[in-house]
Amino acid sequence: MSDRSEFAVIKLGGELDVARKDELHQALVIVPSARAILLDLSDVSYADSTALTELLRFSTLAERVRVPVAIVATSAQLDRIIRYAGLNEVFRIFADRGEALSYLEAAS
Amino acid sequence: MSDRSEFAVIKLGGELDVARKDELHQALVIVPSARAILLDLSDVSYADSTALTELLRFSTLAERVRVPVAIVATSAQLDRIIRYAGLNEVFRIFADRGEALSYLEAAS
Amino acid sequence: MSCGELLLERPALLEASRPMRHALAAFLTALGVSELEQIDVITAVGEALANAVEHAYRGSHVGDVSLRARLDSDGTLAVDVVDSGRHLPAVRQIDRGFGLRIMRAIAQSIRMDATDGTALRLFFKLGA
Amino acid sequence: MSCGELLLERPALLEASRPMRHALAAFLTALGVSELEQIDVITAVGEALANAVEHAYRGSHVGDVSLRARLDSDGTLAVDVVDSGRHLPAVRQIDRGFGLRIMRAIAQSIRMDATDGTALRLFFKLGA
Ligand SMILES: Nc1ncnc2c1ncn2[C@@H]1O[C@H](COP(=O)(O)OP(=O)(O)O)[C@@H](O)[C@H]1O
Ligand SMILES: Nc1ncnc2c1ncn2[C@@H]1O[C@H](COP(=O)(O)OP(=O)(O)O)[C@@H](O)[C@H]1O
Repeated sequence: MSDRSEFAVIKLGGELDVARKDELHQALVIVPSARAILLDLSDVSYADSTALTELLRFSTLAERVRVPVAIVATSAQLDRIIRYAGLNEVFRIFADRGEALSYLEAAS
Repeated sequence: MSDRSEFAVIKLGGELDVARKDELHQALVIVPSARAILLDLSDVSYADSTALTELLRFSTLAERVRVPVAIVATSAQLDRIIRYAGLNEVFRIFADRGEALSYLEAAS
Repeated sequence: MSCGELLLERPALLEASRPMRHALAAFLTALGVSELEQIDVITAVGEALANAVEHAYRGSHVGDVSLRARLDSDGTLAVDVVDSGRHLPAVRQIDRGFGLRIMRAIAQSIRMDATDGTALRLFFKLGA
Repeated sequence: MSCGELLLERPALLEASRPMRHALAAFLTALGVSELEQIDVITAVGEALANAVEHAYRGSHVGDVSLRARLDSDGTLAVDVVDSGRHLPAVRQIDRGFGLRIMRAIAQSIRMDATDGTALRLFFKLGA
Protein backbone atom coordinates (compact mmCIF):
# COMPACT_ATOMS: atom_id res chain seq x y z
CA MET A 1 0.00 0.00 0.00
CA SER A 2 2.93 2.35 0.54
CA ASP A 3 4.66 4.19 -2.27
CA ARG A 4 7.08 6.68 -0.69
CA SER A 5 8.12 6.17 2.89
CA GLU A 6 5.69 7.86 5.26
CA PHE A 7 3.24 8.45 2.41
CA ALA A 8 0.51 5.85 2.27
CA VAL A 9 -1.13 5.21 -1.06
CA ILE A 10 -4.56 3.68 -1.33
CA LYS A 11 -5.61 2.79 -4.84
CA LEU A 12 -9.10 1.82 -5.87
CA GLY A 13 -10.56 1.13 -9.29
CA GLY A 14 -13.66 0.16 -11.21
CA GLU A 15 -17.16 1.08 -10.14
CA LEU A 16 -17.48 2.04 -6.50
CA ASP A 17 -21.12 1.35 -5.94
CA VAL A 18 -23.32 0.10 -3.14
CA ALA A 19 -22.30 -3.51 -3.83
CA ARG A 20 -18.71 -2.66 -2.87
CA LYS A 21 -19.52 -0.70 0.27
CA ASP A 22 -17.89 -3.17 2.66
CA GLU A 23 -14.77 -3.50 0.54
CA LEU A 24 -14.49 0.28 0.41
CA HIS A 25 -15.01 0.59 4.13
CA GLN A 26 -12.17 -1.85 4.76
CA ALA A 27 -9.83 -0.23 2.26
CA LEU A 28 -10.22 3.26 3.64
CA VAL A 29 -8.13 3.09 6.82
CA ILE A 30 -5.73 5.61 8.29
CA VAL A 31 -2.40 3.79 8.21
CA PRO A 32 -0.88 4.63 11.64
CA SER A 33 2.62 5.31 10.30
CA ALA A 34 1.50 7.58 7.51
CA ARG A 35 2.05 11.29 7.68
CA ALA A 36 -0.10 11.77 4.58
CA ILE A 37 -2.39 9.67 2.42
CA LEU A 38 -2.74 9.67 -1.32
CA LEU A 39 -6.04 8.20 -2.39
CA ASP A 40 -5.66 7.24 -6.03
CA LEU A 41 -9.06 7.02 -7.67
CA SER A 42 -7.78 7.54 -11.20
CA ASP A 43 -9.05 4.10 -12.22
CA VAL A 44 -12.48 4.66 -10.72
CA SER A 45 -15.00 5.02 -13.52
CA TYR A 46 -18.10 5.40 -11.37
CA ALA A 47 -18.98 6.16 -7.77
CA ASP A 48 -22.34 6.47 -6.08
CA SER A 49 -23.29 8.22 -2.85
CA THR A 50 -22.44 5.11 -0.86
CA ALA A 51 -18.84 5.63 -1.90
CA LEU A 52 -19.01 9.36 -1.20
CA THR A 53 -20.27 8.62 2.31
CA GLU A 54 -17.28 6.35 2.91
CA LEU A 55 -14.89 8.91 1.46
CA LEU A 56 -16.36 11.58 3.70
CA ARG A 57 -16.10 9.38 6.78
CA PHE A 58 -12.50 8.65 5.91
CA SER A 59 -11.54 12.24 5.21
CA THR A 60 -13.22 13.45 8.40
CA LEU A 61 -11.33 10.86 10.42
CA ALA A 62 -8.04 11.80 8.75
CA GLU A 63 -8.63 15.45 9.47
CA ARG A 64 -9.27 14.67 13.10
CA VAL A 65 -5.88 12.93 13.42
CA ARG A 66 -4.25 15.61 11.22
CA VAL A 67 -3.26 13.37 8.33
CA PRO A 68 -3.71 15.21 5.05
CA VAL A 69 -5.49 13.30 2.31
CA ALA A 70 -5.20 14.05 -1.38
CA ILE A 71 -7.53 12.41 -3.86
CA VAL A 72 -6.56 11.77 -7.47
CA ALA A 73 -9.68 11.67 -9.61
CA THR A 74 -9.82 11.72 -13.38
CA SER A 75 -13.19 10.35 -14.48
CA ALA A 76 -15.88 12.83 -15.45
CA GLN A 77 -18.48 10.94 -13.46
CA LEU A 78 -16.50 10.98 -10.22
CA ASP A 79 -15.74 14.64 -10.64
CA ARG A 80 -19.36 15.48 -11.28
CA ILE A 81 -20.96 13.43 -8.51
CA ILE A 82 -18.59 14.99 -5.97
CA ARG A 83 -19.73 18.37 -7.19
CA TYR A 84 -23.42 17.45 -7.15
CA ALA A 85 -23.04 16.20 -3.59
CA GLY A 86 -21.44 19.52 -2.65
CA LEU A 87 -18.23 17.82 -1.58
CA ASN A 88 -15.83 19.51 -3.99
CA GLU A 89 -14.85 22.01 -1.31
CA VAL A 90 -14.47 19.29 1.29
CA PHE A 91 -12.19 16.88 -0.56
CA ARG A 92 -8.77 17.81 -1.91
CA ILE A 93 -9.02 16.63 -5.50
CA PHE A 94 -6.16 16.54 -8.00
CA ALA A 95 -5.94 15.56 -11.65
CA ASP A 96 -2.74 13.51 -11.24
CA ARG A 97 -0.40 11.99 -8.70
CA GLY A 98 2.24 14.65 -9.12
CA GLU A 99 -0.05 17.47 -8.09
CA ALA A 100 -1.46 15.42 -5.26
CA LEU A 101 2.02 14.61 -3.93
CA SER A 102 3.11 18.26 -4.12
CA TYR A 103 0.10 19.18 -2.06
CA LEU A 104 0.83 16.47 0.49
CA GLU A 105 4.52 17.47 0.70
CA ALA A 106 3.50 20.98 1.57
CA ALA A 107 0.66 20.05 3.87
CA SER A 108 2.32 17.35 5.97
CA MET B 1 1.74 -5.43 -42.79
CA SER B 2 4.54 -7.99 -43.08
CA ASP B 3 5.82 -10.02 -40.17
CA ARG B 4 8.19 -12.68 -41.52
CA SER B 5 9.58 -12.25 -44.98
CA GLU B 6 7.27 -13.75 -47.59
CA PHE B 7 4.52 -14.20 -45.01
CA ALA B 8 2.01 -11.40 -45.12
CA VAL B 9 0.11 -10.63 -41.94
CA ILE B 10 -3.20 -8.84 -42.01
CA LYS B 11 -4.49 -7.89 -38.59
CA LEU B 12 -8.00 -6.65 -37.89
CA GLY B 13 -9.70 -5.84 -34.62
CA GLY B 14 -12.89 -4.65 -33.00
CA GLU B 15 -16.33 -5.31 -34.38
CA LEU B 16 -16.37 -6.24 -38.05
CA ASP B 17 -19.88 -5.29 -38.95
CA VAL B 18 -21.72 -3.87 -41.91
CA ALA B 19 -20.49 -0.35 -41.14
CA ARG B 20 -16.90 -1.47 -41.76
CA LYS B 21 -17.56 -3.39 -44.96
CA ASP B 22 -15.53 -1.03 -47.20
CA GLU B 23 -12.62 -0.95 -44.77
CA LEU B 24 -12.62 -4.73 -44.64
CA HIS B 25 -12.83 -5.00 -48.39
CA GLN B 26 -9.77 -2.79 -48.75
CA ALA B 27 -7.80 -4.57 -46.04
CA LEU B 28 -8.30 -8.03 -47.47
CA VAL B 29 -5.94 -8.02 -50.43
CA ILE B 30 -3.59 -10.71 -51.66
CA VAL B 31 -0.16 -9.14 -51.26
CA PRO B 32 1.61 -10.09 -54.55
CA SER B 33 4.90 -11.03 -52.90
CA ALA B 34 3.36 -13.21 -50.21
CA ARG B 35 3.64 -16.94 -50.35
CA ALA B 36 1.18 -17.26 -47.49
CA ILE B 37 -1.14 -14.99 -45.55
CA LEU B 38 -1.83 -14.96 -41.85
CA LEU B 39 -5.10 -13.24 -41.10
CA ASP B 40 -4.98 -12.31 -37.44
CA LEU B 41 -8.51 -11.82 -36.12
CA SER B 42 -7.60 -12.43 -32.49
CA ASP B 43 -8.70 -8.90 -31.58
CA VAL B 44 -12.00 -9.22 -33.39
CA SER B 45 -14.79 -9.38 -30.83
CA TYR B 46 -17.68 -9.52 -33.27
CA ALA B 47 -18.29 -10.22 -36.93
CA ASP B 48 -21.48 -10.30 -38.94
CA SER B 49 -22.27 -11.97 -42.24
CA THR B 50 -21.01 -8.94 -44.14
CA ALA B 51 -17.57 -9.72 -42.77
CA LEU B 52 -17.96 -13.43 -43.51
CA THR B 53 -18.82 -12.62 -47.11
CA GLU B 54 -15.63 -10.57 -47.42
CA LEU B 55 -13.59 -13.30 -45.77
CA LEU B 56 -15.02 -15.87 -48.14
CA ARG B 57 -14.33 -13.69 -51.18
CA PHE B 58 -10.77 -13.25 -49.95
CA SER B 59 -10.15 -16.88 -49.18
CA THR B 60 -11.60 -17.97 -52.53
CA LEU B 61 -9.34 -15.52 -54.35
CA ALA B 62 -6.31 -16.71 -52.38
CA GLU B 63 -7.10 -20.31 -53.19
CA ARG B 64 -7.33 -19.47 -56.87
CA VAL B 65 -3.80 -17.99 -56.84
CA ARG B 66 -2.56 -20.79 -54.54
CA VAL B 67 -1.70 -18.64 -51.55
CA PRO B 68 -2.59 -20.44 -48.33
CA VAL B 69 -4.49 -18.37 -45.75
CA ALA B 70 -4.59 -19.14 -42.04
CA ILE B 71 -7.02 -17.32 -39.79
CA VAL B 72 -6.35 -16.75 -36.10
CA ALA B 73 -9.63 -16.41 -34.26
CA THR B 74 -10.14 -16.43 -30.51
CA SER B 75 -13.47 -14.82 -29.73
CA ALA B 76 -16.43 -17.10 -29.04
CA GLN B 77 -18.69 -15.00 -31.25
CA LEU B 78 -16.42 -15.21 -34.29
CA ASP B 79 -15.97 -18.92 -33.81
CA ARG B 80 -19.72 -19.47 -33.52
CA ILE B 81 -20.88 -17.32 -36.41
CA ILE B 82 -18.40 -19.05 -38.72
CA ARG B 83 -19.89 -22.34 -37.63
CA TYR B 84 -23.49 -21.14 -38.02
CA ALA B 85 -22.70 -19.94 -41.52
CA GLY B 86 -21.27 -23.36 -42.33
CA LEU B 87 -17.84 -21.92 -43.10
CA ASN B 88 -15.80 -23.77 -40.48
CA GLU B 89 -14.77 -26.35 -43.05
CA VAL B 90 -13.96 -23.67 -45.60
CA PHE B 91 -11.69 -21.44 -43.53
CA ARG B 92 -8.47 -22.61 -41.87
CA ILE B 93 -8.97 -21.41 -38.31
CA PHE B 94 -6.36 -21.53 -35.55
CA ALA B 95 -6.39 -20.56 -31.90
CA ASP B 96 -3.04 -18.74 -31.98
CA ARG B 97 -0.37 -17.41 -34.30
CA GLY B 98 2.03 -20.26 -33.62
CA GLU B 99 -0.37 -22.90 -34.88
CA ALA B 100 -1.35 -20.75 -37.84
CA LEU B 101 2.29 -20.22 -38.83
CA SER B 102 3.07 -23.92 -38.55
CA TYR B 103 0.21 -24.64 -40.89
CA LEU B 104 1.39 -21.98 -43.35
CA GLU B 105 5.00 -23.26 -43.23
CA ALA B 106 3.78 -26.70 -44.18
CA ALA B 107 1.24 -25.55 -46.74
CA SER B 108 3.29 -23.02 -48.66
CA MET C 1 -34.02 12.53 -32.29
CA SER C 2 -34.49 8.84 -31.71
CA CYS C 3 -36.82 7.32 -29.17
CA GLY C 4 -37.07 4.21 -27.11
CA GLU C 5 -38.04 2.43 -23.97
CA LEU C 6 -36.28 0.16 -21.53
CA LEU C 7 -37.85 -1.96 -18.84
CA LEU C 8 -35.88 -4.14 -16.47
CA GLU C 9 -37.26 -6.07 -13.56
CA ARG C 10 -35.17 -8.28 -11.33
CA PRO C 11 -34.49 -9.16 -7.71
CA ALA C 12 -33.12 -6.19 -5.78
CA LEU C 13 -29.76 -7.70 -4.88
CA LEU C 14 -26.79 -5.40 -4.31
CA GLU C 15 -25.18 -6.71 -7.49
CA ALA C 16 -28.25 -5.75 -9.54
CA SER C 17 -27.55 -2.03 -9.70
CA ARG C 18 -24.39 -2.26 -11.79
CA PRO C 19 -25.74 -4.20 -14.80
CA MET C 20 -28.94 -2.15 -14.66
CA ARG C 21 -26.90 1.06 -14.92
CA HIS C 22 -24.93 -0.46 -17.79
CA ALA C 23 -28.12 -1.40 -19.64
CA LEU C 24 -29.44 2.13 -19.21
CA ALA C 25 -26.16 3.61 -20.43
CA ALA C 26 -26.09 1.40 -23.53
CA PHE C 27 -29.77 2.22 -24.16
CA LEU C 28 -29.01 5.94 -24.07
CA THR C 29 -25.93 5.53 -26.28
CA ALA C 30 -27.99 3.60 -28.84
CA LEU C 31 -30.38 6.54 -28.98
CA GLY C 32 -27.60 9.06 -29.54
CA VAL C 33 -27.56 10.68 -26.10
CA SER C 34 -24.29 12.55 -25.52
CA GLU C 35 -21.74 11.10 -23.14
CA LEU C 36 -21.99 13.89 -20.59
CA GLU C 37 -25.77 13.77 -20.44
CA GLN C 38 -25.53 10.04 -20.11
CA ILE C 39 -23.12 10.35 -17.19
CA ASP C 40 -25.53 12.64 -15.39
CA VAL C 41 -28.54 10.43 -16.00
CA ILE C 42 -26.65 7.33 -14.85
CA THR C 43 -25.44 9.19 -11.77
CA ALA C 44 -28.97 10.21 -10.79
CA VAL C 45 -30.63 6.90 -11.62
CA GLY C 46 -27.73 5.07 -9.96
CA GLU C 47 -28.75 6.71 -6.67
CA ALA C 48 -32.33 5.54 -7.01
CA LEU C 49 -31.16 2.01 -7.79
CA ALA C 50 -28.67 2.03 -4.93
CA ASN C 51 -31.44 3.02 -2.52
CA ALA C 52 -33.71 0.25 -3.75
CA VAL C 53 -31.10 -2.50 -3.44
CA GLU C 54 -29.73 -1.18 -0.15
CA HIS C 55 -32.79 -0.11 1.79
CA ALA C 56 -36.06 -1.38 0.37
CA TYR C 57 -35.94 -4.98 1.53
CA ARG C 58 -33.68 -4.60 4.54
CA GLY C 59 -34.49 -7.26 7.07
CA SER C 60 -37.07 -8.94 4.90
CA HIS C 61 -37.23 -11.31 1.94
CA VAL C 62 -35.76 -9.58 -1.09
CA GLY C 63 -38.29 -8.53 -3.72
CA ASP C 64 -37.93 -6.97 -7.14
CA VAL C 65 -36.65 -3.63 -8.30
CA SER C 66 -37.75 -2.31 -11.65
CA LEU C 67 -36.29 0.33 -13.89
CA ARG C 68 -38.31 1.86 -16.70
CA ALA C 69 -36.82 4.49 -18.95
CA ARG C 70 -38.62 6.19 -21.77
CA LEU C 71 -36.96 8.63 -24.13
CA ASP C 72 -39.23 10.62 -26.42
CA SER C 73 -38.08 12.11 -29.68
CA ASP C 74 -38.26 15.60 -28.14
CA GLY C 75 -35.54 14.65 -25.67
CA THR C 76 -37.75 14.07 -22.66
CA LEU C 77 -36.48 11.19 -20.59
CA ALA C 78 -38.63 9.74 -17.83
CA VAL C 79 -37.14 7.11 -15.55
CA ASP C 80 -39.06 5.17 -12.92
CA VAL C 81 -37.30 3.16 -10.25
CA VAL C 82 -39.81 1.13 -8.30
CA ASP C 83 -39.58 -1.37 -5.49
CA SER C 84 -42.25 -2.93 -3.32
CA GLY C 85 -40.29 -2.91 -0.07
CA ARG C 86 -40.68 -0.70 2.96
CA HIS C 87 -39.73 2.94 2.61
CA LEU C 88 -37.55 3.44 5.63
CA PRO C 89 -37.41 6.76 7.42
CA ALA C 90 -39.53 9.87 7.51
CA VAL C 91 -39.40 12.16 4.50
CA ARG C 92 -37.51 14.67 6.59
CA GLN C 93 -34.53 12.39 6.97
CA ILE C 94 -34.32 11.79 3.25
CA ASP C 95 -32.95 15.26 2.77
CA ARG C 96 -29.92 14.38 4.81
CA GLY C 97 -28.66 11.66 2.49
CA PHE C 98 -26.49 12.52 -0.50
CA GLY C 99 -28.66 10.37 -2.74
CA LEU C 100 -31.62 12.70 -3.02
CA ARG C 101 -29.38 15.72 -3.14
CA ILE C 102 -27.56 14.33 -6.15
CA MET C 103 -30.76 13.33 -7.89
CA ARG C 104 -32.18 16.80 -7.33
CA ALA C 105 -29.05 18.45 -8.69
CA ILE C 106 -29.33 16.50 -11.93
CA ALA C 107 -32.95 15.73 -12.72
CA GLN C 108 -35.32 18.38 -13.96
CA SER C 109 -37.95 17.12 -11.59
CA ILE C 110 -38.50 14.24 -9.20
CA ARG C 111 -41.64 12.62 -7.93
CA MET C 112 -41.70 10.10 -5.12
CA ASP C 113 -44.50 7.89 -4.01
CA ALA C 114 -43.66 5.96 -0.86
CA THR C 115 -47.09 4.60 0.02
CA ASP C 116 -46.36 1.05 -1.06
CA GLY C 117 -42.63 0.54 -1.33
CA THR C 118 -40.86 3.35 -3.12
CA ALA C 119 -41.68 4.63 -6.59
CA LEU C 120 -39.37 7.33 -7.81
CA ARG C 121 -39.86 9.11 -11.09
CA LEU C 122 -37.08 11.26 -12.49
CA PHE C 123 -37.50 13.57 -15.45
CA PHE C 124 -34.64 14.78 -17.61
CA LYS C 125 -34.60 17.10 -20.58
CA LEU C 126 -31.88 15.96 -22.96
CA GLY C 127 -30.27 17.55 -25.99
CA ALA C 128 -31.27 21.02 -24.83
CA MET D 1 -35.91 -15.38 -13.91
CA SER D 2 -36.04 -11.65 -14.52
CA CYS D 3 -38.02 -9.98 -17.26
CA GLY D 4 -37.85 -6.85 -19.30
CA GLU D 5 -38.39 -5.02 -22.52
CA LEU D 6 -36.26 -2.89 -24.78
CA LEU D 7 -37.42 -0.67 -27.60
CA LEU D 8 -35.07 1.35 -29.77
CA GLU D 9 -36.05 3.36 -32.80
CA ARG D 10 -33.59 5.39 -34.82
CA PRO D 11 -32.52 6.22 -38.36
CA ALA D 12 -31.21 3.14 -40.15
CA LEU D 13 -27.68 4.40 -40.75
CA LEU D 14 -24.85 1.88 -41.06
CA GLU D 15 -23.45 3.07 -37.73
CA ALA D 16 -26.75 2.34 -35.98
CA SER D 17 -26.35 -1.41 -35.77
CA ARG D 18 -23.39 -1.42 -33.40
CA PRO D 19 -24.85 0.64 -30.51
CA MET D 20 -28.17 -1.18 -30.95
CA ARG D 21 -26.41 -4.51 -30.52
CA HIS D 22 -24.60 -3.16 -27.48
CA ALA D 23 -27.86 -1.97 -25.93
CA LEU D 24 -29.42 -5.39 -26.49
CA ALA D 25 -26.37 -7.11 -24.98
CA ALA D 26 -26.43 -4.89 -21.87
CA PHE D 27 -30.19 -5.43 -21.58
CA LEU D 28 -29.70 -9.20 -21.61
CA THR D 29 -26.82 -9.02 -19.13
CA ALA D 30 -28.94 -6.94 -16.77
CA LEU D 31 -31.56 -9.68 -16.85
CA GLY D 32 -29.04 -12.41 -16.05
CA VAL D 33 -28.81 -14.04 -19.48
CA SER D 34 -25.66 -16.16 -19.78
CA GLU D 35 -22.79 -14.91 -21.91
CA LEU D 36 -23.02 -17.68 -24.47
CA GLU D 37 -26.75 -17.28 -24.96
CA GLN D 38 -26.21 -13.57 -25.28
CA ILE D 39 -23.57 -14.06 -27.97
CA ASP D 40 -25.98 -16.19 -29.97
CA VAL D 41 -28.85 -13.74 -29.64
CA ILE D 42 -26.64 -10.80 -30.60
CA THR D 43 -25.29 -12.76 -33.56
CA ALA D 44 -28.78 -13.51 -34.86
CA VAL D 45 -30.26 -10.07 -34.18
CA GLY D 46 -27.10 -8.48 -35.55
CA GLU D 47 -27.93 -10.05 -38.92
CA ALA D 48 -31.42 -8.60 -38.92
CA LEU D 49 -30.07 -5.16 -38.01
CA ALA D 50 -27.33 -5.39 -40.65
CA ASN D 51 -29.94 -6.20 -43.30
CA ALA D 52 -32.10 -3.25 -42.27
CA VAL D 53 -29.28 -0.71 -42.33
CA GLU D 54 -27.70 -2.14 -45.49
CA HIS D 55 -30.66 -2.99 -47.71
CA ALA D 56 -33.93 -1.47 -46.59
CA TYR D 57 -33.44 2.12 -47.71
CA ARG D 58 -30.95 1.54 -50.50
CA GLY D 59 -31.32 4.25 -53.09
CA SER D 60 -33.95 6.14 -51.16
CA HIS D 61 -34.23 8.52 -48.22
CA VAL D 62 -33.16 6.69 -45.07
CA GLY D 63 -35.98 5.84 -42.68
CA ASP D 64 -36.05 4.29 -39.24
CA VAL D 65 -35.13 0.87 -37.97
CA SER D 66 -36.63 -0.35 -34.74
CA LEU D 67 -35.59 -3.09 -32.39
CA ARG D 68 -37.97 -4.45 -29.80
CA ALA D 69 -36.90 -7.17 -27.41
CA ARG D 70 -39.05 -8.74 -24.79
CA LEU D 71 -37.81 -11.28 -22.29
CA ASP D 72 -40.42 -13.09 -20.22
CA SER D 73 -39.68 -14.65 -16.88
CA ASP D 74 -39.98 -18.12 -18.44
CA GLY D 75 -36.98 -17.39 -20.65
CA THR D 76 -38.87 -16.65 -23.86
CA LEU D 77 -37.21 -13.88 -25.78
CA ALA D 78 -38.98 -12.29 -28.73
CA VAL D 79 -37.09 -9.79 -30.84
CA ASP D 80 -38.62 -7.70 -33.63
CA VAL D 81 -36.48 -5.84 -36.11
CA VAL D 82 -38.63 -3.64 -38.30
CA ASP D 83 -37.95 -1.18 -41.06
CA SER D 84 -40.30 0.56 -43.47
CA GLY D 85 -38.05 0.40 -46.51
CA ARG D 86 -38.32 -1.80 -49.56
CA HIS D 87 -37.68 -5.50 -49.15
CA LEU D 88 -35.28 -6.15 -51.96
CA PRO D 89 -35.21 -9.48 -53.74
CA ALA D 90 -37.58 -12.41 -54.06
CA VAL D 91 -37.93 -14.70 -51.06
CA ARG D 92 -36.04 -17.36 -52.96
CA GLN D 93 -32.91 -15.28 -53.08
CA ILE D 94 -32.94 -14.72 -49.31
CA ASP D 95 -31.85 -18.29 -48.76
CA ARG D 96 -28.60 -17.60 -50.51
CA GLY D 97 -27.35 -15.00 -48.04
CA PHE D 98 -25.57 -16.01 -44.89
CA GLY D 99 -27.77 -13.70 -42.82
CA LEU D 100 -30.91 -15.80 -42.85
CA ARG D 101 -28.91 -19.00 -42.56
CA ILE D 102 -27.27 -17.71 -39.37
CA MET D 103 -30.54 -16.48 -37.92
CA ARG D 104 -32.17 -19.84 -38.63
CA ALA D 105 -29.30 -21.72 -36.99
CA ILE D 106 -29.73 -19.74 -33.77
CA ALA D 107 -33.34 -18.69 -33.31
CA GLN D 108 -36.00 -21.16 -32.32
CA SER D 109 -38.31 -19.70 -34.91
CA ILE D 110 -38.41 -16.81 -37.32
CA ARG D 111 -41.30 -14.96 -38.87
CA MET D 112 -40.90 -12.47 -41.64
CA ASP D 113 -43.44 -10.05 -43.03
CA ALA D 114 -42.16 -8.20 -46.08
CA THR D 115 -45.37 -6.61 -47.27
CA ASP D 116 -44.47 -3.12 -46.10
CA GLY D 117 -40.75 -2.86 -45.49
CA THR D 118 -39.37 -5.79 -43.55
CA ALA D 119 -40.59 -6.99 -40.18
CA LEU D 120 -38.61 -9.85 -38.77
CA ARG D 121 -39.54 -11.59 -35.54
CA LEU D 122 -37.06 -13.92 -33.91
CA PHE D 123 -37.93 -16.19 -31.00
CA PHE D 124 -35.39 -17.61 -28.60
CA LYS D 125 -35.79 -19.93 -25.65
CA LEU D 126 -33.21 -18.99 -23.02
CA GLY D 127 -32.00 -20.71 -19.88
CA ALA D 128 -33.12 -24.11 -21.15
N1 LIG E 1 -36.09 2.60 -2.08
C1 LIG E 1 -36.05 2.86 -0.77
N2 LIG E 1 -36.54 1.97 0.12
C2 LIG E 1 -36.48 2.21 1.45
N3 LIG E 1 -35.95 3.33 1.99
C3 LIG E 1 -35.44 4.26 1.14
C4 LIG E 1 -35.47 4.07 -0.26
N4 LIG E 1 -34.90 5.17 -0.84
C5 LIG E 1 -34.54 5.98 0.15
N5 LIG E 1 -34.86 5.44 1.36
C6 LIG E 1 -34.61 6.02 2.67
O1 LIG E 1 -34.32 7.38 2.48
C7 LIG E 1 -33.04 7.68 3.04
C8 LIG E 1 -32.34 8.79 2.28
O2 LIG E 1 -32.04 8.38 0.96
P1 LIG E 1 -30.92 9.12 0.17
O3 LIG E 1 -31.21 10.58 0.10
O4 LIG E 1 -30.79 8.47 -1.16
O5 LIG E 1 -29.59 8.96 0.99
P2 LIG E 1 -28.75 7.67 1.45
O6 LIG E 1 -29.19 6.49 0.65
O7 LIG E 1 -27.35 8.08 1.20
O8 LIG E 1 -29.08 7.53 2.92
C9 LIG E 1 -32.28 6.40 3.02
O9 LIG E 1 -31.28 6.38 4.00
C10 LIG E 1 -33.38 5.39 3.30
O10 LIG E 1 -33.60 5.25 4.70
N1 LIG F 1 -34.50 -5.44 -44.13
C1 LIG F 1 -34.36 -5.69 -45.44
N2 LIG F 1 -34.71 -4.77 -46.37
C2 LIG F 1 -34.55 -5.02 -47.68
N3 LIG F 1 -34.07 -6.19 -48.17
C3 LIG F 1 -33.70 -7.14 -47.29
C4 LIG F 1 -33.83 -6.96 -45.89
N4 LIG F 1 -33.41 -8.07 -45.28
C5 LIG F 1 -33.01 -8.92 -46.24
N5 LIG F 1 -33.19 -8.36 -47.46
C6 LIG F 1 -32.86 -8.97 -48.75
O1 LIG F 1 -32.70 -10.35 -48.58
C7 LIG F 1 -31.40 -10.75 -49.01
C8 LIG F 1 -30.87 -11.90 -48.19
O2 LIG F 1 -30.64 -11.53 -46.85
P1 LIG F 1 -29.65 -12.34 -45.94
O3 LIG F 1 -30.04 -13.78 -45.91
O4 LIG F 1 -29.58 -11.70 -44.62
O5 LIG F 1 -28.25 -12.28 -46.67
P2 LIG F 1 -27.29 -11.05 -47.08
O6 LIG F 1 -27.70 -9.85 -46.30
O7 LIG F 1 -25.94 -11.58 -46.71
O8 LIG F 1 -27.47 -10.89 -48.55
C9 LIG F 1 -30.55 -9.52 -48.92
O9 LIG F 1 -29.47 -9.57 -49.80
C10 LIG F 1 -31.54 -8.42 -49.30
O10 LIG F 1 -31.63 -8.29 -50.68
